[in-house]
Amino acid sequence: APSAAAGPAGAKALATPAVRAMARELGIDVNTVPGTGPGGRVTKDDLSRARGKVNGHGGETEVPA
Amino acid sequence: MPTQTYDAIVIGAGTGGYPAAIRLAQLGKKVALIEKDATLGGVCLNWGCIPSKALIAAANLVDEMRGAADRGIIAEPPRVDVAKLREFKDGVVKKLTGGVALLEKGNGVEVVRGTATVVAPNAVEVAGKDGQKTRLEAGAILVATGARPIEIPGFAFDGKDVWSAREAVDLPEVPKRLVCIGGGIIGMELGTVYAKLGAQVTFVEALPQVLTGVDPDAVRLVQKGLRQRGVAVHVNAKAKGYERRGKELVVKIEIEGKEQEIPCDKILVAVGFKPSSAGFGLEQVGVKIGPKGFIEVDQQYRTSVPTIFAAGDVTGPPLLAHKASKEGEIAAEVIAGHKTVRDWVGMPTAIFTDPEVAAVGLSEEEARKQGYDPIVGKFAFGALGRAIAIHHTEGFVKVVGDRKTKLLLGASICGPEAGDLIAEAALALEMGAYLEDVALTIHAHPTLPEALNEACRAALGEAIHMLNR
Amino acid sequence: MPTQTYDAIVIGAGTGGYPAAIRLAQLGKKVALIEKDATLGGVCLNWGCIPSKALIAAANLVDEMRGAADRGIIAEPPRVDVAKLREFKDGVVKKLTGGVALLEKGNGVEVVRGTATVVAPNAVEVAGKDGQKTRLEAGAILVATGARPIEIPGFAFDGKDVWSAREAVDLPEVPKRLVCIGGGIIGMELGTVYAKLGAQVTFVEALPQVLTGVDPDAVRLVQKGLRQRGVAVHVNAKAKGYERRGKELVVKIEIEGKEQEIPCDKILVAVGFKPSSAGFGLEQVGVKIGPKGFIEVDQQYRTSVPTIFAAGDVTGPPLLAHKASKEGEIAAEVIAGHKTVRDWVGMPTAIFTDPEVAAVGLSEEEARKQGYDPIVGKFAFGALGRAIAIHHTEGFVKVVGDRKTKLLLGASICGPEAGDLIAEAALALEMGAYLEDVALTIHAHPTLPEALNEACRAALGEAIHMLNR
Ligand SMILES: Cc1cc2nc3c(=O)[nH]c(=O)nc-3n(C[C@H](O)[C@H](O)[C@H](O)COP(=O)(O)OP(=O)(O)OC[C@H]3O[C@@H](n4cnc5c(N)ncnc54)[C@H](O)[C@@H]3O)c2cc1C
Ligand SMILES: Cc1cc2nc3c(=O)[nH]c(=O)nc-3n(C[C@H](O)[C@H](O)[C@H](O)COP(=O)(O)OP(=O)(O)OC[C@H]3O[C@@H](n4cnc5c(N)ncnc54)[C@H](O)[C@@H]3O)c2cc1C
Repeated sequence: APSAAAGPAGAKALATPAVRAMARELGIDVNTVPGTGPGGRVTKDDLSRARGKVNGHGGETEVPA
Repeated sequence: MPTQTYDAIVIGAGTGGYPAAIRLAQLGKKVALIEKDATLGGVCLNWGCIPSKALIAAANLVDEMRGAADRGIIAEPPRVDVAKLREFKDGVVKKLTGGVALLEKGNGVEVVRGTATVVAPNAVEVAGKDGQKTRLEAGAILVATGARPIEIPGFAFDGKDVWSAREAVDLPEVPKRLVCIGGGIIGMELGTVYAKLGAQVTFVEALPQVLTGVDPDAVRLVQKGLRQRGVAVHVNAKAKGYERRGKELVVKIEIEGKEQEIPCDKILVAVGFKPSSAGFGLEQVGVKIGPKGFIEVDQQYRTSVPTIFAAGDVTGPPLLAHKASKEGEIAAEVIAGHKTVRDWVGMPTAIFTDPEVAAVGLSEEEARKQGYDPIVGKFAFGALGRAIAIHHTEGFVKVVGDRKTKLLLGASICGPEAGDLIAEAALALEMGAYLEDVALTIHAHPTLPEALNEACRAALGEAIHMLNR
Repeated sequence: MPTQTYDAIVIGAGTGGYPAAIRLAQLGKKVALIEKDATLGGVCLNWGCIPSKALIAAANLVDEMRGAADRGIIAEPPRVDVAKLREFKDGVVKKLTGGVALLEKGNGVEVVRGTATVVAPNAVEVAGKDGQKTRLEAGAILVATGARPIEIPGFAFDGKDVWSAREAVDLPEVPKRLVCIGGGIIGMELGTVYAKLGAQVTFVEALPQVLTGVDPDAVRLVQKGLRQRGVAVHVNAKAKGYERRGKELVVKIEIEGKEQEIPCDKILVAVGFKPSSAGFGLEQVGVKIGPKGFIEVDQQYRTSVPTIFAAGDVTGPPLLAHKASKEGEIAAEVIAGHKTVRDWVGMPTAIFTDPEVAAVGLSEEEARKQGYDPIVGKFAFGALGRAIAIHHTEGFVKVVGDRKTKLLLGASICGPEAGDLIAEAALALEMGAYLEDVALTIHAHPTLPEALNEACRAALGEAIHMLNR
């Protein structure tokens, strides 16, 4: 995982419940997304960018509700 | 047999089932919620969390009144009108179980009264009180049938001499002497209530300590609180049986091979709960059930039969209402086609003993086992302005962090309002907070959560209201 | 004159100064902390936050005891031994102010007793009780001299008939009838204490409502609580003066041009605080002071004189202890060479009325003013299991979010333990939480913070225990 916060027990990204939920609905593994928040925290914007890459678009910043 | 068709069927209207039914309806599903008891809400609302806490709060007030003279508040020792207190408790239960019925109706959930049997992966038969049977069919079935008190040899529940938690919560009377077999959370909470209401309480616990699994520093304070209230605690003690001798009951226990007798007036057996997973068709349709009787589920609460889900006490420990409701809601969302999974970081526990005890996330030991190098910060309520002002200085907040990253890993709180205070720590864990995040957040003064802030500072070597070593 | 040299000098050992001195010492600085009063801790510890909350907690217990029969707890109405309660309160103060002295010592802070005058950008003169003067020099000076009660014409504080908050908190007696001029936070808190302890209390407030700036729904509930306890509230009322008539005092007020007289036994004037920024050299060394007397500071708490910093009540509203300590700590870190700045998202407020009121972040109106399209979620404690069980169902949790991004913007809580519950919302704001983050975090059942979780769900249209419209 890219996050400095990954614990020794497993490579888990730092992401809040809302971001984790959004990643799942987008079908993205949050642990593979480079986080730009404090300490490598994955943000909703990071997910939008990751989805853009998957779909071949540029980084969208619009966040689905 | 009349047949009805739904999108989803929920069996059991406890904390596992009733919110799940609401959530399913919110997500546009046609839902049937089947319940065999007369009122909705399951154990938690009828004779668990809620009524026990109503009694605990009242008993705490009695206890506070006894100590009020410390602060110049002079009154006769209070007398407890047991019938009146029971009536209050019944009113609380009625309000909440009635509320659940209204919520189900308001959300368009159809409540079906009767005992459910799963007859196929997509079908349930309900036997009503009148013997009438109905067949319900649906794309998905959520089993939330809960658990019920375990009986032990020699102490058959008779609702008269030998109580389960159910009778104890009902508060038929305050016996002069109560023997409480089992020093787990429920036993400890109820034993404390009866002690505060005037009973002479004796605990009999088979394990080497009460409240196994709970922070040992907290357990020490709970035991001190019990001792101060004249409660006796026997550990490593096996309850062998009891007999009636004239007007009293005599409980026989064995400690390190030696028998003892404890005379008493009532016996409360609170040694655990067993899942309600047998006898209503699950095995027949192929639902896999584990060795202890708990239904096996995946991260989305699906059983080995893809159309059947399970949530709550019936899926295994911890047997907690908020675990049940979370699981039910996850299952509901999955059934409705969402990609929800079990992914919580912290499952808080709140124990309403005196002092209260609550925890979330990893203990120091668990953190070490998971490979972290833990740092611990501890702050005593005895050094906190708010705790001193409200005259409740017993206890502490302890936080565990990762020395390398300074991430918060867990918190354990013993003291005033611990059950409420753990919420901030639970949120911090879910948010992936660093110790500094909590340390830098402004906490209103004078309030109890300042102790969490100070504990995080202490872990960083920067506490203000204690000396850092 | 003897001269001593330090890295930093802190003037005033209140909540603005004393933690700052500790923090400076923690960061390796040689610090002098100057205090003119006999004990450390300033207003907050000696006659503010802490002792007022000790009285409030005791008065709440008296109030609970009066209503205990609801739950079958039968006792004579309690009698308050005022001397004993005062003694308890004094003990609380002594413990905390003594604690601060030990903390300063333990951290290596030198406490200097006497009145400070700033004589140069790097020098302070201290006049001790004995008239002896000492000169202290340092690279930086932190001014944390606080504020003191405002007097109004016609009501000179005499400590006998006319009390300031200081005398009211000291609890010299419980007068039969108390007129409280000023319905702000401090007046409301203390007026409620005296009402609960048996005084007949009348509020006189110049503005159209009490608790200006506080959530109007909360104010309504506080006023209802006062009414139920027989407290009268006059708004739009100007206090003109008072006179003694025989054994009683008569307060003259004017409402919409009409004069009224209110007979009483004591008068409490609680109309606000003015900064202690004059008369000890600040003007002479060039420190810029604003029109209302508050010292002007930048985001790092530096005044217009680069070596002089200021923190706490003396820098302006809100006049809150946790604001003071946060400011002092920021200044301390800046003085020690760190890049700390004022950057908090939320400054919580906690008001210990009955019910309690607390808030953090933006109200709906403020959010709209800042250009957000706010969504509001509200959950009533009357629908919360825990609140019903503890018999405190008054109040609500209200959250404000941004409709577009679903970010949490603010929360306001009125009800049981509101002051404690606001901490979770404050952390959520600092962490940049979405409404969903709080909604998805598991909250222990049955606890009060579940109401925050439900309010966030309500904002998202997904509450479980209320109907979403
Ligand atoms: C005294 C006591 C205090 C407690 N305090 C707390 C606390 O403070 N905090 C906490 O988190 N937890 C507490 N608990 C535990 C909590 O009550 C349980 O975790 C919770 O009730 C589990 O919910 P559930 O829905 O899984 O099961 P249950 O509440 O057991 O509900 C199952 C429901 O299914 C129904 N049912 C079963 N089989 C059928 C069938 N075949 N057909 C139709 N209906 C059926 C039952 O009648 C029941 O209503 C306490 C428990 C007790 C006993
Ligand atoms: C009744 C009451 C209740 C309150 N309740 C709350 C509450 O619940 N929560 C909350 O957040 N706030 C509360 N407050 C406000 C809180 O007390 C203040 O915000 C806080 O004390 C401010 O701290 P400070 O250090 O800025 O000032 P102060 O506490 O006023 O401290 C200033 C110190 O400087 C000393 N000093 C002044 N000039 C000199 C000098 N020239 N030389 C040497 N020493 C000097 C003073 O003696 C004093 O000790 C309450 C206030 C009152 C009156």
